[in-house]
Amino acid sequence: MTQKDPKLLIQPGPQLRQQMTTPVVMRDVWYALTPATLAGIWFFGLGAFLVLLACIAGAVLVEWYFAPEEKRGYFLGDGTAILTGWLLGLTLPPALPLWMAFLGGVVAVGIGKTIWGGMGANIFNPALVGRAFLLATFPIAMTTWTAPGDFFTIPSSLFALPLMTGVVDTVTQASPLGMMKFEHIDTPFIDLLFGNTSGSLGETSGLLLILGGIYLWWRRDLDWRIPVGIIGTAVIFSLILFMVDADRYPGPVFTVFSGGMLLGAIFMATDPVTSPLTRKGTWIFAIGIGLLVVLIRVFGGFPEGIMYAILLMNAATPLIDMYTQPRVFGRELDQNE
Amino acid sequence: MGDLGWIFISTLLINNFVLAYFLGLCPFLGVSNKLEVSFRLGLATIFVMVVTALCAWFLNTYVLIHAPYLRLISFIVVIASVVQLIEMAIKKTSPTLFRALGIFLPLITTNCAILGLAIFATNKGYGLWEGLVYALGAGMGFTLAIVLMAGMRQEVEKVNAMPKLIRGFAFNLIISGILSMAFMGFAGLFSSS
Amino acid sequence: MSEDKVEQAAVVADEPSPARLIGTLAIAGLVSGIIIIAIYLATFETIKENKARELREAVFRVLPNVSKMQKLLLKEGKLEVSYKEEKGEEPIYAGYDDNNKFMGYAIPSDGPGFADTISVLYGYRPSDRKVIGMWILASRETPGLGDKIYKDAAFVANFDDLAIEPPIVATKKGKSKPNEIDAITGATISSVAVAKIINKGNDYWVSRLPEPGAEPAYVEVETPPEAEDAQAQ
Amino acid sequence: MAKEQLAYDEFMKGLWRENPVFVQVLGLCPLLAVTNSAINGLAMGLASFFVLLGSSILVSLFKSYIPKQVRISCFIIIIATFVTVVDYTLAAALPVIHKELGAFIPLIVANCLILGRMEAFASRNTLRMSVADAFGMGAGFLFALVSLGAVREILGVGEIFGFALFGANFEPWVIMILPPGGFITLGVMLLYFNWLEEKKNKIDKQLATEDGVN
Amino acid sequence: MNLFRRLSNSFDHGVFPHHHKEQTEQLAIQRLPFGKRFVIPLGQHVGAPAKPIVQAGDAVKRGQMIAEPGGFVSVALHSPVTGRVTGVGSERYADGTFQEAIVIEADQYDAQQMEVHPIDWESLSIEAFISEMQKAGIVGLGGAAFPCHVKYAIPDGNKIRYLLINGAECEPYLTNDHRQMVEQTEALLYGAEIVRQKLGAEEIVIGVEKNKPDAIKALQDAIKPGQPIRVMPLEVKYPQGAEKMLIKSVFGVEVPAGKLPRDVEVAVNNVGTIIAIAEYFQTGKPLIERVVTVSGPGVSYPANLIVPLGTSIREVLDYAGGLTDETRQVVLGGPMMGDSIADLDAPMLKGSAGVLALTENETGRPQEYNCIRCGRCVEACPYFLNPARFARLAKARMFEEMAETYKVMDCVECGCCTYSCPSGIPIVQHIRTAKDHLRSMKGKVQ
Repeated sequence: MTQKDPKLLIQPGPQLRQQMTTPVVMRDVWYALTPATLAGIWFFGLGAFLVLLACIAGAVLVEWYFAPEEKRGYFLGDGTAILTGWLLGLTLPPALPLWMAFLGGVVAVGIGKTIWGGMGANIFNPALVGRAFLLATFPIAMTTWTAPGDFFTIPSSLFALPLMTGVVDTVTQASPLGMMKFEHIDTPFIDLLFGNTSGSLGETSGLLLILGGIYLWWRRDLDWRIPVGIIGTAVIFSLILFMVDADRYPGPVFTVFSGGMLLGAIFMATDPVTSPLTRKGTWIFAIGIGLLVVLIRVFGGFPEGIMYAILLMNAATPLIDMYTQPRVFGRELDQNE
Repeated sequence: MGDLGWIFISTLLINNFVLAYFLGLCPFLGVSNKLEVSFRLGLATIFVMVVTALCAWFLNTYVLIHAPYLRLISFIVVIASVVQLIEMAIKKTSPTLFRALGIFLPLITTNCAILGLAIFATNKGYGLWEGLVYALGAGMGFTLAIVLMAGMRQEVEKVNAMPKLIRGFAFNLIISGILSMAFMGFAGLFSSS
Repeated sequence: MSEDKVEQAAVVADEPSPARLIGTLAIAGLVSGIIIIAIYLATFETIKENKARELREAVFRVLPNVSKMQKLLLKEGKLEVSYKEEKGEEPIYAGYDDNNKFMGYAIPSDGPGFADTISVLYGYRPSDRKVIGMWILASRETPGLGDKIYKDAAFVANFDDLAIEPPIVATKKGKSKPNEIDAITGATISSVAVAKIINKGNDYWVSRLPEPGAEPAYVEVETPPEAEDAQAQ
Repeated sequence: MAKEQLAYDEFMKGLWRENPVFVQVLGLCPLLAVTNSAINGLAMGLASFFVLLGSSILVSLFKSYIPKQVRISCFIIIIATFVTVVDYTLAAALPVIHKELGAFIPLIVANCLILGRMEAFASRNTLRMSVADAFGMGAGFLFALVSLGAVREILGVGEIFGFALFGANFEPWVIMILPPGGFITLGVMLLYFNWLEEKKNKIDKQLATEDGVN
Repeated sequence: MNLFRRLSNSFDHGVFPHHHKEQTEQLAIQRLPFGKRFVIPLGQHVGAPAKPIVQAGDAVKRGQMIAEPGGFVSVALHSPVTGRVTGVGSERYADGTFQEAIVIEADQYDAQQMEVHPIDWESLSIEAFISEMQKAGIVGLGGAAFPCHVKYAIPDGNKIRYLLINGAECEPYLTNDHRQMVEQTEALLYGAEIVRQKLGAEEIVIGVEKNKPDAIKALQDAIKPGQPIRVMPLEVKYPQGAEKMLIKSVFGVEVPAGKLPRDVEVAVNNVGTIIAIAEYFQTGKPLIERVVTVSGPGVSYPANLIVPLGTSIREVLDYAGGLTDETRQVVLGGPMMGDSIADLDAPMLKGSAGVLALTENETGRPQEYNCIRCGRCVEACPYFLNPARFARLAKARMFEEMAETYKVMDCVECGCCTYSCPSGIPIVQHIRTAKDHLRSMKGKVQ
């Protein structure tokens, strides 16, 4: 008489779920990246698109190869490998030989993610691990920037044979950051805003990156504290320096809109896996990045510091998390506050 | 940036003993699984390094100038004995401090970072103050690296998602590699301004 | 870590007489001392020669047309010729041609580079206040990039004829003034560092050097036999 | 004959089965610091080999005369002596290499591999076995140094022992010569050894079950 | 940030699920016809099970006590119908387990009327009042079924200043409290006054979420000037109705961990409970029926019903038009904290506030992905715990650390974390595993 109704499902509560799922979040990031990516391709030509594809191919291949066989569809389904490759591609110079871009994708996912145990387990942002690896490995190719040029011209350096140097045959031009750092030449703000400067293929258009960020914020996929904290800190720090010596140090507007600042602050530092969980931790994380960026840019040896700043703060994230545990409801402030 | 300041920043960040010179890898890879222990080991290392710098300066100035061939052996013997003496003194005077640092002191003495510190400081021709700052930077750099490492390892062990094959030294080395890559960002710090 | 364990084990074992312990250590120390002194004495000359040759090569590299050199030390504001090693010395070297004519100073200087301290030896001719050569003694600059400061002949050639006033500047736009050097693309920091290190050396030395013409003369004491070898190179 | 076999076993143990680097993960400081080229690795390996062999012989000869309490101190003195010998010899004979290896020659003293072998093997075994062990461990360390140095040199400079491999257009992987490259390369090599080990264990297990032994 | 919270009368964190109350919030409460067979589990409240005082074959009257309290933390049970006890034995419970229960067959020829015996509450001492409550079988009707009299047994030294009436009803779908506030306003105020006077409280506060404007208005209209009652509109947010959250929202006070509301001089009761108390003292009717919301997309005719306790869930659903074909799951209680029902023939209990039929749309679980540390659960947890860390530690079976460093035992399993997790990780389940493990370890140590 008392029999379980066969069609009824038994599952523990809560029964309701919000609609957002991880793959949806990843897709949202794709959409948010699209405008800046298209702008990059528009400015730097089809070659940029090929570089991007090579990165994604490397990333996806590793993800696929190392995923346990029965879980392959699932591993790829979350869309993070493509995203990693994509983000990596956006940080590369548009004339980078394709084999290097591919290698970057392989390293990004292989060392940045797979060995840690897959999505969610890594400490460092995979795309930035890939980029740091490439920058340390091929320092010249990674700092050879080409000027925006004809859409259909593909630099021949792209097709260098594996292990071989690519000879850049298009017009090279120092990036705004390099010009500022080594020659103290300012780049017009309008160019920085729309992206008509040399630089990594996805980082040049400040405006479109901010639009993407706003979209993500609106979709609640992005912790606004991180970009706001990073950019705010960088602005304050660089403003102080700028007031001390305006000839020597770049102004806050230049600091924010040049180089990978916006790409890093909006899309890389906000990677939830590698940023702290708690609100307070998030602020510490963001301020740390902001300080390190300006420190490295202004006083360090590299024109750009956002990548290193994020990686260093990634390394500190477990510690930040440990020491910014929220105070449990109804408990006295017994520790760490 | 003054010279002393640069020596400090340089050993702390740019030429970090662990991440750029591969010194002190045994404790760095071996003891970094617990944050608390790592931190205390780091403190003890700072302490021993400063003592080492003092010893090395003393030896260099008063002894080795006459007998350079005794450098290696006197570094080892003198540093080990001085640390041993200090350990006894701490044990007597401050049990709290001894509990915090004590068990690490003899361990650290045989660590290549200590010997390396003495030898590098000598090779660079550092004087007393430079040597002390160098030791402080090196010790703090070691602490920074091992604390970051321990934090990451604790986190990663919690996730428990790593393939079994990669656990242990191979993995720790690769994390160290990435950390070392991140520290490359400090290269050239304050040298251009 | 294994030592620790052993020490603990040792405490447990029964104790031989202290005299025996000290005796053993003393014997070990004695034997070790004898061996060390023996090898030191055996290799001392060669090592010294190696070092001297290395130095000579570097000096000859930065001072063109030089065949002889001697070490100079600043003593009470005066440059004096020196032959032996002295504590805390900061020597420079004077180079002379075959006719014992003074050709220039080789000045060592160091400073922070991209990775670690860069040690530079550069040739300086006081008569026209010019740097006439540069060589890197030690550096840990990035292979393939920063190490071009000594691997890139074009960069090194920058220093063959370089005015020191106003202070040397590294530029990326191509050399246009006598005090400018061309920075290496991609290794600007290292290039700037070299320029700064030379400036630092000049700041210290130029005011302390004697008037042109009043340089210490070459003192023929004991010509090292390798001088000819070096010259041949 | 049996003795020969044992000594050979000790040798192979050090060279491969219990390779001090790839299996026991000892002596990493000198290993990583100097292996940016195969030749440096070779020099360092030979230096360590010599120190290990010399100290092993001495320790195993005098083991019965050294009281337990001062054992470690004696070992260190012996090792430091040999290191000093190596240091001066290299400086005299091969100044270029000595300059490359720099401060890492004296640091052989702090190599836990050497002290560890003294403590664990030489002070407890006959001269013959100790020599075999030192040969094995030294060769194993040498092997690790040279292979790591070779990998890093091939990728980092495109050369092996100074011979160019890939022609003029080779793009060097600079990271391989830098510290991170050392860490990562060794990590990957250890991974490879783990993988070999696992595979071997699997095969052994299979064989064991097939034979019905164990 | 805290300033905003203060202004909006709410606690920190929490989640905002769609409330889904539109199906039933305008429907007047109806009475469910009496069925045939009633199952009264003995342990349907928190505490010791009741002890049966009837045997198979006994005739019972509606409202007659059939089981007496099994201890202080226990209450009496009463027959919901006039009829005959057919047995005392093991019966299946909604979650699929078996429990001791009294089974009563309704007398089909009885009118099921009860005589009215008002009770003079004003003359009762507090002790007598408490024992009356226990005799009446009154437990918290919000879902936990915690015996009311235990709450009112204030130890010496504690004082109650506020009686807080919980009309938040933060669980989606449920509207039973809402309808009762609208339709039984007078009873509510009457019951509140009884409890206030007995506890010696100074003021009554009724906390109502702002999505029930008609209830707020009805209450405000009914409050006479000078009465020490006020209505507090609250932000619509889950878990607003959790006792400690409600106190935080209304008074801005955090109840310390491990303490009870009475430690901050507050007593909290659900709207339904207060009305049950009022009815008991007005008519002598013990707790034999309750208002239940039958709702969800799987029900043809959603309704708010007065359901005699012990009625089978199937009968309740049948009255509401039966389940549609799309129904995948039936939940007893609210969708956040309620449980899936394994057996539709299981009885309705004192704590069953709702019967919800959910379809694939609501119950579909996203595929479980690895935690991406997005922090949504941390942002959601009203207890400021770190659910992401719990899930991680529980998977690594590091339960001790969960308890010591991260205070897992403070979790009330409100489900906010699981609700908010985009990776579909059943965090609450992990937490339950950990808590079970820790409890069993603790038991072993002792």
